[in-house]
Amino acid sequence: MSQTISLAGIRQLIGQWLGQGKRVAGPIRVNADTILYQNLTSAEALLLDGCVHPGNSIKEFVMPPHEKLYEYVVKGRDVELRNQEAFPPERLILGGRPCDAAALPILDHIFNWDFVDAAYNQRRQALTIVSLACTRQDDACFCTSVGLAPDAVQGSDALLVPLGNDEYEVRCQTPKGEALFAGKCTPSDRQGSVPAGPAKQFDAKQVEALITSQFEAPVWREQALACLGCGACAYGCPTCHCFDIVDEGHAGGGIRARNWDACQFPLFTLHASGHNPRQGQASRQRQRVYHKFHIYPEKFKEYLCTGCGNCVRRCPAGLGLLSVLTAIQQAGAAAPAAKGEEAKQP
Amino acid sequence: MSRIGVFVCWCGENIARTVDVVQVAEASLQFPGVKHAAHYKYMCSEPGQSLIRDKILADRLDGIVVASCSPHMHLKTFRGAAQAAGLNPYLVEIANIREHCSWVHQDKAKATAKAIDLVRMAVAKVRRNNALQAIKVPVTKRALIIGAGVAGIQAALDIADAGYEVVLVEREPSVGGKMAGLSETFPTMDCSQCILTPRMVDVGQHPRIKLYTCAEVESVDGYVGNFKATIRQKARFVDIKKCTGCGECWNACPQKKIASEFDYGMGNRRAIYIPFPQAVPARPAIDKQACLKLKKGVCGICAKKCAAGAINYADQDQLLEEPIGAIIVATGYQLYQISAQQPTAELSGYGEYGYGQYKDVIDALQFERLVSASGPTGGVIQRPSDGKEPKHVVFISCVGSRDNAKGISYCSKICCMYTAKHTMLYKHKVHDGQAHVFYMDIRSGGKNYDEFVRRAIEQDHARYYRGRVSKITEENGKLIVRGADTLAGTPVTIEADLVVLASAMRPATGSDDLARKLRIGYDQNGFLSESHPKLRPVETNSAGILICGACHAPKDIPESVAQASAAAGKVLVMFSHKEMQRDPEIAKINESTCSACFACVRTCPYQAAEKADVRDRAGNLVKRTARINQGLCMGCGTCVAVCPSKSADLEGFSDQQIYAMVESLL
Amino acid sequence: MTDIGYYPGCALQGSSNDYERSVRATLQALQVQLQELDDWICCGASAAHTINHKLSVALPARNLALAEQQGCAQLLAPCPMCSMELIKAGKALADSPALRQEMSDIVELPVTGRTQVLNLIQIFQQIGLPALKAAVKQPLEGVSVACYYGCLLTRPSALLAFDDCEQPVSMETILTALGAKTVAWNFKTECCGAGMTMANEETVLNLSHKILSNAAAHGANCIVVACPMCHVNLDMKQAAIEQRHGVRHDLEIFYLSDLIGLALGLDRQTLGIDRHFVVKNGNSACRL
Amino acid sequence: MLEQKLRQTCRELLANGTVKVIIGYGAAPAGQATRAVFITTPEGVEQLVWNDRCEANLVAYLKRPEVRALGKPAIVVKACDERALVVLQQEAQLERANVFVIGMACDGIGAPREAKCRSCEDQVPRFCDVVLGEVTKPADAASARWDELAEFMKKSPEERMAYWQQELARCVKCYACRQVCPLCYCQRCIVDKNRPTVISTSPSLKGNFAWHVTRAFHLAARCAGCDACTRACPVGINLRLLNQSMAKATEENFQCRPGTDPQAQPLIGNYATGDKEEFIR
Amino acid sequence: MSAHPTGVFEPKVIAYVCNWCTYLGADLAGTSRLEYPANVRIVRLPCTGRIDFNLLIKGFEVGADAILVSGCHPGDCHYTSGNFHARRRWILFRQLLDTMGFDMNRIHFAWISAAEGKKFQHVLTDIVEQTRRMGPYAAYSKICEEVSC
Repeated sequence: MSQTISLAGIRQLIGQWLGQGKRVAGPIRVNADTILYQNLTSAEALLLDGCVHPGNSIKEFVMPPHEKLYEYVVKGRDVELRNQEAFPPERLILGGRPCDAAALPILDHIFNWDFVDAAYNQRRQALTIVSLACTRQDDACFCTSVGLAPDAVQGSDALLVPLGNDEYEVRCQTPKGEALFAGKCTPSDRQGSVPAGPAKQFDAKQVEALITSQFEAPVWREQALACLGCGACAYGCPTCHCFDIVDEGHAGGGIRARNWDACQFPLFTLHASGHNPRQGQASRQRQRVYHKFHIYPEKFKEYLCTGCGNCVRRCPAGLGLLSVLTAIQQAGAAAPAAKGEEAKQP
Repeated sequence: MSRIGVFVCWCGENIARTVDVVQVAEASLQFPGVKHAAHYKYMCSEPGQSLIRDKILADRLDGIVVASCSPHMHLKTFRGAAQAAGLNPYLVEIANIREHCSWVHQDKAKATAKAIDLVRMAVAKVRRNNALQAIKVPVTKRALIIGAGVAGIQAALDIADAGYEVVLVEREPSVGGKMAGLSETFPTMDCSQCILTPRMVDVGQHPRIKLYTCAEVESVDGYVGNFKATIRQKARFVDIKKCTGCGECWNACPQKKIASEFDYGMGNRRAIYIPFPQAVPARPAIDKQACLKLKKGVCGICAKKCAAGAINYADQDQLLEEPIGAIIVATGYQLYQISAQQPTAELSGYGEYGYGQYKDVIDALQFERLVSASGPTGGVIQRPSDGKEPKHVVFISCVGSRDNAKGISYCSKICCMYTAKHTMLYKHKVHDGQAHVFYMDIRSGGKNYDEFVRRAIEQDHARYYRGRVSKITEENGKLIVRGADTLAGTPVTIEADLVVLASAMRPATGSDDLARKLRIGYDQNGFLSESHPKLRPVETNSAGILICGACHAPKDIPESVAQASAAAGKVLVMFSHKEMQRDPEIAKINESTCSACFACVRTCPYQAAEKADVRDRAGNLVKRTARINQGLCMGCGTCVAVCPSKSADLEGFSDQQIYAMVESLL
Repeated sequence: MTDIGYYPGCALQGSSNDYERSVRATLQALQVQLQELDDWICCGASAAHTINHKLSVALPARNLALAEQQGCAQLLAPCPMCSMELIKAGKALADSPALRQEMSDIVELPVTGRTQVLNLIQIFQQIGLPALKAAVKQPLEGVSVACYYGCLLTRPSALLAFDDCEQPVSMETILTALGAKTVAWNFKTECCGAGMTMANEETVLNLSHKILSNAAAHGANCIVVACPMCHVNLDMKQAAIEQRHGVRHDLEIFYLSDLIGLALGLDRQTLGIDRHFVVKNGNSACRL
Repeated sequence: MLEQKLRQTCRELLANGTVKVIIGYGAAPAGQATRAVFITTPEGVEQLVWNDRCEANLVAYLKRPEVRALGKPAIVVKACDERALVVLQQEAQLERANVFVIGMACDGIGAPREAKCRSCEDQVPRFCDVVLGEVTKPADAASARWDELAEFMKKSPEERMAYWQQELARCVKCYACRQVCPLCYCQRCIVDKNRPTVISTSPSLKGNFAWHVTRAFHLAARCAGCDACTRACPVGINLRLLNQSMAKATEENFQCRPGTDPQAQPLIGNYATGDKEEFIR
Repeated sequence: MSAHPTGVFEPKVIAYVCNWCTYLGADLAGTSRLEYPANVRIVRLPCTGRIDFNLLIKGFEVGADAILVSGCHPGDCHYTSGNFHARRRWILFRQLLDTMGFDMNRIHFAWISAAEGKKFQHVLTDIVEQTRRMGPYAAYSKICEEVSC
């Protein structure tokens, strides 16, 4: 037995949430060639299958690009601290891609392993994610290569699987999901299905192993030559979570804010002395791949990448992780013997 | 910086009447970094300043804000007071709560609120001031003086007599300039050669004056105190060390009919010549255009005649370099010509006077040569056309001057005086002659000047007509001068034997090129621009470069000499210190972040921003950058605004200071 | 045959009709066809601008409007008074859109002021010396002419920039090219008395006398002019001058187009020279 | 066919050692249609492609230290890219002799055709060492250059401010617009300066307004109009409007089209006593 | 300081002025006792050439309701060319501000010499009255408030 719902039913659900003053977000068309996850102003704005993957990711709703941690006001000799208001509003994400939703558990680990980030957790609890299984893919998608699939359920409260002509099968995964769709669906025996995901582009395990041996390989320099050092890949990536804390103020007071940062910028590792351990773009790009396929997996036993392909689509220079990982795999295959000694070099 | 002292001035009651100074002092205690606040009736007075000095010492203050009048009034005063107490003077700022607040806002509440804001801004600024030291620039104690007329000579003698070396560069074969060609000079009628020649001899023999004649300044690099002047010693074809000045050569030279520049064409000279008998150096020069040997390889008599073997036909121009600390420009003037061809498009000639075709229409300097004893006619006044003695001479004032239609709007200042002198000289030489003068106004403002003109009219019976000459035509040897006598209300026609034009004074040819070489300004008439018309008349906008004499504006000999001594005085001030002190509120560039786009180099009006290379110890190029020459920068800050990466900053008005002031207004 | 707009003005069709005949004949011989402006009106001359500035612009403006309407890019005005007024009005109109609008309303015709107005010398300059030399049938031997420009032909210098306003030489250049000898004399641009010929004849008799005697003193055997008013004062009044000053001038006064016409082989009758007051068929300065 | 000629030219250049590296367009494995490729061996020229998807402005790579380290480059440029090269030359960033420029006649790029190409006036580069191909499809509406801006300026100031508030709210300060721009070559950008914080670093509305005003004005009288920034923006902000506003003001007030005359003096940093304006009291 | 106790809106005006001309013009207005509203805060800079466009943006960020930039008349600049550079910069920068929707009636440019105390008074009074009529610059202050998404 399966539960189904029609597109009209979904729009009606959105209307309800908006009516109750809750926030609803989903892919909307921002201009002629850009679709982004944004707060919906009306139910009609939702664009369920307008593109393979929106330009940004769901990360924005749990870790905003700019977040005020607290405000300080100078009063004569002393300083008054004003905490940011807690309790962010409840928010429903509708039509999120499975690879975006899968990133949320990863972010949960990061924001809770050594320091429990209250601001993040409050936003996370207030979130309900209804993902939509992918029916379309492009040459940038490689979720299958990192162990996901077009109908992966990780991180989603409920998964909509298209049945055709605006009918969707609802697969609730969490109590939140059930509560959401309770009484809204019509039972049926039709099972939704989606075509298989993209062919595996590389063997994540092998790449993870090869990385340590390729640290000084020329492949990094060649791949990074075309990289212009912007932050589009990191900021479009659902799992990239680095941030920078900055005080913005003046004599009378100011705020402490947490803003997105990216390891692709030289400023990220610039020392006060002016020395920069990661001077060239190659070392920075290598760091990004290392963090995703070696450093993070070593600790959390999962990849810091859900294969959504945003870094490939958003890269103004036409690069992205895919071409780097496939290049490493070929370079590794070409020189397997040298694996041992090379690893030792600093 | 967290020990700032705020001192609010009452200014008697100029401030206190509309600004609650007590409230301002109390409010300023709340500003971050303020350690002490006080108010006093007269901060600029001695007790007021001692209040500041004592507080600095007592509370170890490290920044001072004085809320008082305009910084243009007392910033120096309060910086001096701080320095006296051992605090760096550049850690003092002023909040202008008088001219910008108490005097212009009557509402006490608003005025006080504004005064508090102004003090808050000043405190925000002073917290980011740096302790600056005056910039020391080494000074080469040698002066370069360009032009050896009376002004150049005076300046050279003053500086040389003060014990410093002088390089004097003169374009002509001899020093002396225009004054050497004059007959007698107003208002005392003493002969110009008698008063000038001794000075010329002094210049020629002075141990500390290195004289270059037949030479021009080719280029000047470097900056105040550290110029490098390249001088072009033009080929003279006579070795002045060997030559004894015996005159055998120029007496034997067959080329006799060359128009003498010194006599402005009234007389002739030879191909090898000294411009005038009292020339210094009294050594001849060969005119390349006229000498048959140099042009066609024939003759060579002068070499044969020369016992000292000083003639050298193979002489070439040489470029010589001189290290220089300060430069004085004294290039003098030339007279405006009424011909149809004019040097610049703005000027136009005098078609009314036949564009100068009539032989007996001459200009003032030519008349000077006529009456001069050492002139071509030995002082006998004769018509250039037929040599007869003129019985009626018409002098026309303001030829070119004060005449926008001819492109010269200014008055040339000295023509009224020398025209009166000319009528006297003419009367003394031709007792039955009659001088007629057409004038617009008589401008004789100097000492004993007007009495001099009255004497020309009353004793020597010069006939003055107030009116312009409309046309000069030549009828069978006579010059028909038609004008008007506006006082009598009738037209006047005079059949004159000779007409002398008191033409306008213009800067010497090439003075605008020289100005470009020295990067100093010049006005639309080509006269060199002074730094400030009243307060700095002999300085220019380029540090270390001074101007004096007629190259700056028309002026007479007494003024030129006075300016020459003034310019020399300024140079001596510079040379009196081991190093030159310069205001440290100038620009600086962060060479590690500069991206070498050189927008600042293009922008800097003083060429202070230069391109420079950053090299490592092994000498290979690390990067290119812009760098500020501390000797030239005047602190305008245009480079700071044009620098995209904000690598340029300006001490005293740095980004940190200005942004802190603006942000303190939130 | 190039044609050009022609604005005769009141003088050329009134008292100085000989000037019109001379201009038409000479230009005809040089393949320049005159298209008289239809319905032209008085140019305002010196009367208009003494009374009312707007009037002194409106009158020539209407003529310029007609010229634009009738498609004349250039307009020949042989009388210097007319050409100066037309040029001055044209420049004022071209420089000020407001004035253009106002004048278009007054004359009820659109006017832009872009028509190029030429005086007699300018048309011969435009034809050019080579063409003039080529068309010469007999060079002007024996002619020793004093070129008289008068006070208006080259003024105001800003607008009439075809020659130097103090020392003009354009007529000399043309006539020497045609073989004539020109004398250097001092009264080229002195006033002949102009309009005073009616109101105060005494002034004309004195001023023109000076001109005639100076020309003669410098060896001229005739005078050439390019202005009907100068011709009247020097030619028609010559007898009165001689009578008034008790002296014989006996100087023929030719128009510039007369001498050029003679050089091109035209006879004196078609050039209207016979209608001058001082006529010397036998021993004329010009043997043609 | 043009592609063959390009490969042939590059093969010769590498073979005879004129240049050490060819900076050209190659097929991109995924995402964009083409990407920059750096060919250092004569055989490698096979990777070079030329089609109407060669959108990127490769001149941006001349500022990258890693690319400069490869030695004297030959670079493939369209006419709009070349203007950036000329501006770099005027601003002492590169010696013309150290770059071999291969100019490609261009019929317009982008699918659908980019806005700049519809009103392109000079489709053939003018200051390069060799020009390949010729224009087959001239741009249809040269006069339409300013239409998009004119349309936008019809809005009232309030509407315009609201539009920019809505657009710039999306900016996350990834600085792709800065990095792809050939004329943004500062070693340390003004946004990285914190004493004083001229531009607040947060991607708040205030920080985004300050950043985009600075970026647009730093391109005044310099921008080559290649629109790389608008293409690169991941959140689709129409930066072309700001660049157009500066380009139009530069042309109308100073009759200067940046990058069209290597001898011309840059406009900013020089002055003229006769600049016309009527807004200063 | 945006509202005076009597509820009348008191605009905040920042004036970036050059030290040699307009600052002395303001001094002259003082010595001549020429009254003008107390809303302006003068920031002294050596030359208009020194005033960079970010200062205008920073002025609005700190809540200015109108900004004046003033310096020496063309040709009078103490540093010969600072104001020419500034004028060229403002011709282009005004266009950018206009395109971004800034309220151009709140941005004023002037040449005020050291002798024009009266003109300084007129320009300031006119700016304050005009800005008072327009009210606070709400559009830009909204931008500067923190808006969490």
